[in-house]
Amino acid sequence: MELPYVVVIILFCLGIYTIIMNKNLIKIVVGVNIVESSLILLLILISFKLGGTAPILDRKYELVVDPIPQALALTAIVIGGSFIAVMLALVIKIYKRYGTLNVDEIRKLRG
Amino acid sequence: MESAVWIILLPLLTAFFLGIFKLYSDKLFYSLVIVSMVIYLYLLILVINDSYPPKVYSIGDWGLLGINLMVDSFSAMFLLIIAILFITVIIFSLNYIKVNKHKFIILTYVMIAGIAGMVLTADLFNLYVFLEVSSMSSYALTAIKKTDKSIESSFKYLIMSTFGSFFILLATILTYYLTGTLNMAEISLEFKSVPFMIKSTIMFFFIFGYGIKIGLVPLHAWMPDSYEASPIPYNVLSSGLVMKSAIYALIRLLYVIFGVEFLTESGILNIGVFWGVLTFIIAHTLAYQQSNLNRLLGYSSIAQIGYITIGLFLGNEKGLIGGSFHILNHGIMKGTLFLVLGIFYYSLKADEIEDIQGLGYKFPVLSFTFVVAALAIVGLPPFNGFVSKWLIIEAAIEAGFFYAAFFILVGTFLSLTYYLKVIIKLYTKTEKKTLIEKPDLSLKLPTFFLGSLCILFGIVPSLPLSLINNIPKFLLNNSEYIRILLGG
Amino acid sequence: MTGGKVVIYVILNMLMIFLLFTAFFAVFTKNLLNSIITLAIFSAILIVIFVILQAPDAALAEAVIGAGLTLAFFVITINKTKDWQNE
Amino acid sequence: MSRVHKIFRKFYKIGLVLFLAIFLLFIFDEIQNLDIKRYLSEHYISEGVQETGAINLVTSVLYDYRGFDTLGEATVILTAAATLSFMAPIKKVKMLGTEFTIIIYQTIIIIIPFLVVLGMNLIFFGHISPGGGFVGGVILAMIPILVTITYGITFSENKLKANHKSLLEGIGAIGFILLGLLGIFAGSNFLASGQANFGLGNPGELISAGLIPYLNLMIGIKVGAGLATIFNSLIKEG
Repeated sequence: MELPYVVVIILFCLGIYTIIMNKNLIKIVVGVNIVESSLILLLILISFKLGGTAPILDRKYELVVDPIPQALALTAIVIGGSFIAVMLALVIKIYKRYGTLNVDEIRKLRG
Repeated sequence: MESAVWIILLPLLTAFFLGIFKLYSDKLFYSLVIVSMVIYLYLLILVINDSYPPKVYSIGDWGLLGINLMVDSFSAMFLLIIAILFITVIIFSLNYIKVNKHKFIILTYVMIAGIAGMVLTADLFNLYVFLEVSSMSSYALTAIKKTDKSIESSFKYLIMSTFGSFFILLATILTYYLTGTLNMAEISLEFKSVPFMIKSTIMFFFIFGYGIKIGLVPLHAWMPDSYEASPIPYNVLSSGLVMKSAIYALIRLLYVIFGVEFLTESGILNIGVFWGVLTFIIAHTLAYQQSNLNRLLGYSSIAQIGYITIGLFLGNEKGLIGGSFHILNHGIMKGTLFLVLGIFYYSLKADEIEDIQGLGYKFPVLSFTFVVAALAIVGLPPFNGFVSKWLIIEAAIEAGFFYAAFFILVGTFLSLTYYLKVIIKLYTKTEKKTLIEKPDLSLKLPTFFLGSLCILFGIVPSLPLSLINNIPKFLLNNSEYIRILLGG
Repeated sequence: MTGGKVVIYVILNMLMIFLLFTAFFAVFTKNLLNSIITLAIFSAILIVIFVILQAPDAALAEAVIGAGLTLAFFVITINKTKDWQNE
Repeated sequence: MSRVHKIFRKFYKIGLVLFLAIFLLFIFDEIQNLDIKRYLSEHYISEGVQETGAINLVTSVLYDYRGFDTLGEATVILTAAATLSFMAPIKKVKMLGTEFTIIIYQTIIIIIPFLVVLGMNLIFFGHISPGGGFVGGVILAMIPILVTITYGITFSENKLKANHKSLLEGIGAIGFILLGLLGIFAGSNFLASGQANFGLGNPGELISAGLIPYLNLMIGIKVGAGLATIFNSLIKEG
């Protein structure tokens, strides 16, 4: 197996690990960002063909990489960006109300 | 089939126009809400009537190169739920919502568009996009009260649901990698040559991802919190449409892409039935301990999802009919309960069990509606919940799952205990309470409408069943669905 | 493979390793600000990888949204929360 | 007791993640050995330029073959902007409270025209070169964002009011759908541009590719206004 796919898997699992293990809200959002990046990287990797050119056909090319995953990757980037914006707004709101970013303390304060 | 695409476009267009009108004129805003609602109802009826045999609408006229929408009986039943719940909720919330009313209505329209998109699309990535549209508006509606609890539960919901989305996206990417296409029919044909192990892995990712959105038991943690914190009209839509659209998408994927033979072979049907039993037993037990009525109804929703899961995972005709009918019925029954609760909250700020003591004498008709819906959800004749539960039990016996049939009866008794607790409290005499605000007709009318549907569908179940009976034709035998989608 | 392609292949793999380092650092460092800055480097490496993998559209989008805006959102959040140390 | 329990839970979660990693490694290894089919993308590559008129195939997939996805993701941005704007408090808050030197204030004014040109270039040449509505829209959104960072939120909101931004956003979104409806009026289906032969022109020229440049413009307006709203709401937060 090639190294890039291994990197994708490690990044995916690292992000998942961060989301379920970390106590800091901002770190959780960082984890979300990393998982998302890994999935986008996976999309770009499956579009790539060795020796292919970018899918901009200003003249005839022999081998062109797959355009569909790249379009899906664009969609995924935009959706991910707006999700992270909403998450961070909620993080700020939670900090203003509870005065902490630690998940355990928030749970404690809530009783 | 031009009207199929309008089912998605009209709410979107309405939401965008409302976003502009809210800046300038209140009068224009509300008239647009009403007008578009009426047109939407007409469109939905048009499409539902025309749903058999299934129709395909190709966006951009690209055929198999682009995105296709498909209306079959399963999606038509969902459109029926949208028609019933959406109208009642919009009328109800015009008077009920006090804070951020404009935003509430706009986001509700966006959410309906997302759900309609999920229901109609026959493209894997398009399904993911519309799933995110409906989820994003769900998070917003959960946080709309801006209290501590609602912000926190919205964050919890957002994180858990995004976690699920990752697995759905991963499975979608892997599917594209294996098959080179995103059209469900073509995927299904290509999947025949994919090895068993890889197919079951992709299926596991789909089930895990959608399981979080549905709220099956170990993955349900976000749900009661979000019910407690969000406005009640949203709870109606959440229990009736948001959760259900996730289970719709899962069932559509499993039966169409993987096919029922693979499901039997891989044993996922047994796991699904077992998971459903586990879900409703635990959820009923947890519901009994709640003192907040919203949380109680939330756990009850999870339990009902358990029944639906059993019905849909039995893999026979009767199970699919019963499960689908229960989706419709649960939307109506839970809607009634939440709307009555909403009126109590509106007039007395009552949302704990203690608070509603003696209200049975103050609001006799409303309380009667509550009792009807509660008995229906427990599953007593002659209400609609009984019919669908009975169908599920029959199907379970037919498929040889005797333990599931037995535990459904046990679950009925468990749910009877806590609903009786609430009903008894409702009719216990207490000293007079002062009303904060008198509920007017626009709040009561939708409630009575939903309550009467509970009785109507219980006495004349053939009315919706004539639509639902066609569902198994295209799910159990996916070749028919594939043939139509491929344009044969 | 010709000589140029081998060089690009080696560079790609090196960048992948760097990507892993930055991701691990962003997750395990105690200081939130460091974590966010590392995330920016992470995105930058990702952009170069996208360009090498012949995806200019995705690289542009990642540059403006992933590295640009998301980073700005993170910085605002840190500025608003002031809880820099991760206890 | 509780401490043992805690450690157990921690290792249980780590074990779960490790299991997932090994499982994924195994599956990816299996998948690599299969032969893969790509007839859909091969069709796009061989026929896409003639069918849609855009030489950037990513744009042609994004705005023509799968234009419905783009409508969905634009809706996601709109929803996010609406969410953040209702969550932000009404009162004005200073962000960093820092003062910059005169050089920065002056440089921003010089940069703005360049940003306009760059953004417009990315939007209008989206079907010829990399870029497109999303990227161009973000570049346009950078203008109000930079103004907000340097001159403060009050000044920025005075120059471009929040209402105007949401008006622009609505116009972009409605414009996208109306352009899509043109396909229905032309006797084809929703969002048809290549299939309805809307002046596909010579691939590679600026005015070609049917509806794609106009769809790009609408998405650009909408994304720009939406992201500026999101940024300002985040600044006002708290």
